[in-house]
Amino acid sequence: MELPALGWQALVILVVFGVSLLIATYSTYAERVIAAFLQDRVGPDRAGPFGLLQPLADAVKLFTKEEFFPAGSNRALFVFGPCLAMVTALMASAVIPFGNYLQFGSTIIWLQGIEVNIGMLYIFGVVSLGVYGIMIGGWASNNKFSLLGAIRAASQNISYELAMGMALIAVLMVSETLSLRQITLQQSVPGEWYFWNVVKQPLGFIIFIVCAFAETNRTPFDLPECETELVGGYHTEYSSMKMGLYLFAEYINVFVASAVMSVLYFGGFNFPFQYELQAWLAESQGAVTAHNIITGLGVVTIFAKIFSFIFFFMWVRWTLPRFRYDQLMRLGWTILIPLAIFNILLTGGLILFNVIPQVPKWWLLQ
Amino acid sequence: MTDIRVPEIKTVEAPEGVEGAGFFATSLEKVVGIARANSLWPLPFATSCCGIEFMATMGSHYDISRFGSERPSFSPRQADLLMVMGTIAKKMAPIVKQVYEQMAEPRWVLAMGACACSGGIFDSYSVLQGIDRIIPVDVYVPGCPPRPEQVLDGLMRVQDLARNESIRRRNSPEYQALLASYNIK
Amino acid sequence: MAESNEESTVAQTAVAETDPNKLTNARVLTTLHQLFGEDAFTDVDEPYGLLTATTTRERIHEIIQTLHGEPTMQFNFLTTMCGIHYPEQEDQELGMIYHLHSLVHNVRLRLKIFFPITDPAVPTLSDIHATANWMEREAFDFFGIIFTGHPNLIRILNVEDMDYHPMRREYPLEDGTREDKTDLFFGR
Amino acid sequence: MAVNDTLESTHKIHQEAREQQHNQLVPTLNDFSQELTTLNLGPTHPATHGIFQNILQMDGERIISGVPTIGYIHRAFEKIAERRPFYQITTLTDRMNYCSSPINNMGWHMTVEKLLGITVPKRAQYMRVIMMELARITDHLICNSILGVDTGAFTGFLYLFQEREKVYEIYEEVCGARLTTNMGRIGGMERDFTPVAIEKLRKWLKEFPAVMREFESMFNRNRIFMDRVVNVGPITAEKALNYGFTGPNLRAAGVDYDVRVMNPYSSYEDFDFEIPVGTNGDTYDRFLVRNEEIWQSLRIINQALDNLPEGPFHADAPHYYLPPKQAVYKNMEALIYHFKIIMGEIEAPVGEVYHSVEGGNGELGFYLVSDGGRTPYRLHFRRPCFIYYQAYPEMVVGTSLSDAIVILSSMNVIAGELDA
Amino acid sequence: MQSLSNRAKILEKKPMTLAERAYLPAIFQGLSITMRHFFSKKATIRYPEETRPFSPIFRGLHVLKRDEQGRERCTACGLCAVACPAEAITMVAGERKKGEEGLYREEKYAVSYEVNMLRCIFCGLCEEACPKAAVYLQADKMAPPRFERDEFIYGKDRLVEPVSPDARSQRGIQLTPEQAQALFNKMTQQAV
Repeated sequence: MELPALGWQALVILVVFGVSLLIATYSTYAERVIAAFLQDRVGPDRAGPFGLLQPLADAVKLFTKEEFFPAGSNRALFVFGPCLAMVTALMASAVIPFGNYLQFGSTIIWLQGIEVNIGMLYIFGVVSLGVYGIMIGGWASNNKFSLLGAIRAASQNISYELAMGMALIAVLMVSETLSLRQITLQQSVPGEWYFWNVVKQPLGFIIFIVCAFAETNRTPFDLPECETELVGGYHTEYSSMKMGLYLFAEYINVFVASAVMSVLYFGGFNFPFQYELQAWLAESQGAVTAHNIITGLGVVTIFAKIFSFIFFFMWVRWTLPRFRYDQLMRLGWTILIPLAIFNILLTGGLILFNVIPQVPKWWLLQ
Repeated sequence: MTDIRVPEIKTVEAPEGVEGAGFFATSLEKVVGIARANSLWPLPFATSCCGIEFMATMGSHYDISRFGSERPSFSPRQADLLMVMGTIAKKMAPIVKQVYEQMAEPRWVLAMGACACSGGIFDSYSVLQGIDRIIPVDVYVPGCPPRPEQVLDGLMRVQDLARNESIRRRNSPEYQALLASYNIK
Repeated sequence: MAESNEESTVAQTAVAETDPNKLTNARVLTTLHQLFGEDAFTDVDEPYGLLTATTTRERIHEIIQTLHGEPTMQFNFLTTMCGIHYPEQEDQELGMIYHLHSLVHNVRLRLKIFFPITDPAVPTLSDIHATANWMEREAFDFFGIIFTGHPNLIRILNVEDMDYHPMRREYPLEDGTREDKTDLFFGR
Repeated sequence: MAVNDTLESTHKIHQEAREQQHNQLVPTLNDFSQELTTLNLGPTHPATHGIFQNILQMDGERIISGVPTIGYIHRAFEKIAERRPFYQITTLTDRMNYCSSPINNMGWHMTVEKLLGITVPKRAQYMRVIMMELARITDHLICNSILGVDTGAFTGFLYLFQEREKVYEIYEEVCGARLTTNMGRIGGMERDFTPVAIEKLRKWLKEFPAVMREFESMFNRNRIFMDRVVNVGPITAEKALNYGFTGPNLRAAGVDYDVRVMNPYSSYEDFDFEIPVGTNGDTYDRFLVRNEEIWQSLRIINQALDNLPEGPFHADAPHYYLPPKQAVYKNMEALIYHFKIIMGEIEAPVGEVYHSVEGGNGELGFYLVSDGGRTPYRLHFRRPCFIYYQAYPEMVVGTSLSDAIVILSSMNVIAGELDA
Repeated sequence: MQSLSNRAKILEKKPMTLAERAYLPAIFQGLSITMRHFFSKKATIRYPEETRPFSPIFRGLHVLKRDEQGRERCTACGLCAVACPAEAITMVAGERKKGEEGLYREEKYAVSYEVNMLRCIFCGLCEEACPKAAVYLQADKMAPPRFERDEFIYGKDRLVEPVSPDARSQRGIQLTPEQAQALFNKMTQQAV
């Protein structure tokens, strides 16, 4: 690969990280406003216009708050925990295809941090690492509530990863690739919106979204930090930005989970009738510009999908009660995993008998 | 009616003994102050009746979240503002102090209601006559219980304090002396 | 108000005439006398319609236990119990007052015992009524009444190191640290 | 500072005593082969609405035993009451169960009226019923919505709190305060309902059922919620009676004991309502009973408001009820009565009286001993929370931490009432 | 246990139906309810900018009223102090001297009258106790929060009603607007 191209790619990665952070920051604002609106309130409106500076105020405050190490804590791990949570959360966003490529003369910019052909496994692995951040932080705090939170987080994440992985296997069976970019492209057969995986995998999608809630520790699965039981859960003892990192990591995880769901099940950056639009644009603007415009619209599309998922996450959080620990486990092990296995079998059968529409060969060979 | 109810405090004067160096020293301090003022996460230390009025303040009609304070941090490490609401009995007093000691700087204390401020009608053998005997209090909110409007007024007074506080105040000898007078390390 | 609520004797007599099985204060008293003898109770009275009797601390446990299982009356609900302090009554300074309630017949019964402050020992009821546990701890906390046989007789409301029993009449209400009260001339 | 030192030493002694007590009561490590954790729930735990401590011995998430400590807001109500004239005790009772202060308030006044032999006119009785039932509704609203919060659904709480806020408005029209109302007087009410108050009340009665139905549809049949509460913390009727349960918690266990029906006061015999009872006394039953009681209270309010009699709103008792202000300014006799009442020099008979009302949490009793002086000689409150909270350690054994919290909030323990 | 009242209504606990066991219908019902609220009118009152109307009998900050001629009504009888459950009111009575008839209505007056607003519980018993219609709790003013404990001892300088017609309390015995204006004119003339 040429150096300039590598330079562009580095820039894209930086932009992706920046965007992830920005979205995480403003997710806190969105969470507050959405919660407020669902509850007949107005939410923050005094920090800047419409309270838009609220996340910045929180961030500055967290940065300038006193650092604190609880007595008897393991200092190194105490710092390492939130860092790990944050880093893994950010790393996961690197492989998500936020758009097709842009073309300027001979330069081609891929709107994806990095394309790896095992993208899905990468995300899966990195997200699994995230729970170590929580576990380490909870254990290092030397606090019983934190420890309980950490234990809950660990067992919950491990249990739900199983079901999640099995839901993914069904997607793999349909798409026959692990590359997120390939999966996206497969869902964009011209004019055929029903090639979106959600149509082929409705049950798998439901399992996946439930597991996504559990993996991101959001209500109704927010047991590791549930306020009324464990005070703050694993981050009870954290102050200042270390605590902020945990909060941000949670929102980045929500963002990543939303992005993954958009890519896997909702066609990523594709939108209906994009090729018709492209063809129409190409007549007046030329092929390259038309492609760039469509790519831009694709980026808008995927973010629209991501934001609706984030909204859904928040909407659910402010509506539902939470599970009890054993019920959560029961749901995971006795309902979701069997369902996921059933889904695999079902998908296999449907593929075998050609019920699921196959992606046309001409499109794959393109 | 509106003009009548505007609080009588015009400008912010720092409590005596805490006027450290450098009020309005730098623009950085201003920014930090404004940020802190708009992000006061309360630790609701609700013991009795005033706790119910605090719920009303959190509720839809008054909505404390407008001030950036809707995330109640029950963990003292993460809280900026200790809101003591309700009677503090002598049995409870050491716990209030412990919670205050656990809070990370910068921290403010708002005493809400007659009982927390002064003991109120409970001038009895078991009730602490005002929490300022054990921890320094920044803002007193009178009333039994105060209306949510008064609580919000009190919160805005704390915001005034936060906005105009020097970053270095918490390291100043005056502040150390204040804490030492309360026997807080 | 007074008429509507109290289990007034007049109303009860009227009911008793129509319903011979209805438990009235008079019938409760008769049964009590049958069960425990006439001399078990002194100062029998019906203030505001509530049958009140004084007994001794030696018999109180037996009486309440019997009443608890007694099939015709079924005083199986201990509504409340509290201590009281009369410094003027020689050798009878402290008292315990029990309110029993027969839910089935809707009749209440108030029993009192008095004993000297120098020897404030009373048998516990926590083996009959689980609810007596904390109420006895409260009475111990407030008045220093020792309940013999109580499983865990420690202070409940006040701090552990309090060295007096604050509800006794000789102790002041205030803790004396209030500074803002300057005048005492209004008779308060 | 001297205060500090004493407090600290107090705290130390307190801690030691607590540990000692704990060692006696809690099985030590030797008793179990596995390792146990001690978890200190409270006094500043977010789910202990109000302040009390539970030291839980836990095996993983399962609770082996619990030792409760209370008294963290002991305010010496009974001692203060011995030093205050009758009419000033209202301010104390208001702060006892602060979620439903009008009930405490009226209960106290009825006790004094019973002692003094005052008959309250019908209109005042009906007014009291309306205020008491409003208070019961608000009390149950808090309890049930907090149960939602403790299971993780915060939003229902805010929906119901808006309704509570509207009830506050009605209180404010009636008496001038929101929470600690001080609205009754010995012999009647402080003032008559204004037309605005009645209009607000009628408007609220019209709007509230929709919100309540919405709340019920959000929770009642939601499986996540039902899983959290059904068969959690059940208590049998026998045990409940033995522990002195009253109110919704007893009714949830299946005993239809309600003071309003058994010993009707303030004209409750005039109203047609039912007593909801549960079957096995679990958290879900407590939740349903409270919900149903809200509907029954609405029925009572509607009946009382429709049949609100004309007439005076206080008894004709010049020795006990303050004369109207205009008379005080002009009339010498009224002025003398006014002075006597305010100074507390009313003629109280010697005697003892027990009166109970159905409070938000159960039978709220007042045992008043009067020696004829200006203050009660002894005033004992039968505080339902204090009495039934002692069953809590037994109820949580064998459940998990999450259940313990749900049970606690469904029992609706109000710290002010618990600690006196 | 037998029924005690014959008015019991046993609440049935129906077992969950299959639809209910599947979580989703109830979840969607809940979601639809919250979504309805998302678009409904917000209940919030933006406090410092907007205010909520208070009831005309709300018990707010104390005021010591003046009579129609601008004289202080209080006669320092002490009833309010007796009636105060928090014992927050203290006063020192003084004899009115010759020439002060325009200032004090009665022969006795309060030389100092202090309310400790931190102790006060705004129960309204002082207002009820006052035989001279002097002390009232204003409906439109609340005790503001402050930084220092000492600032809460409200002396006569802050309690006695100002004479300007629009700053007078609406609570208690009212003056007609003409009376208030006349009084204001008189007081301002005196000041000049």
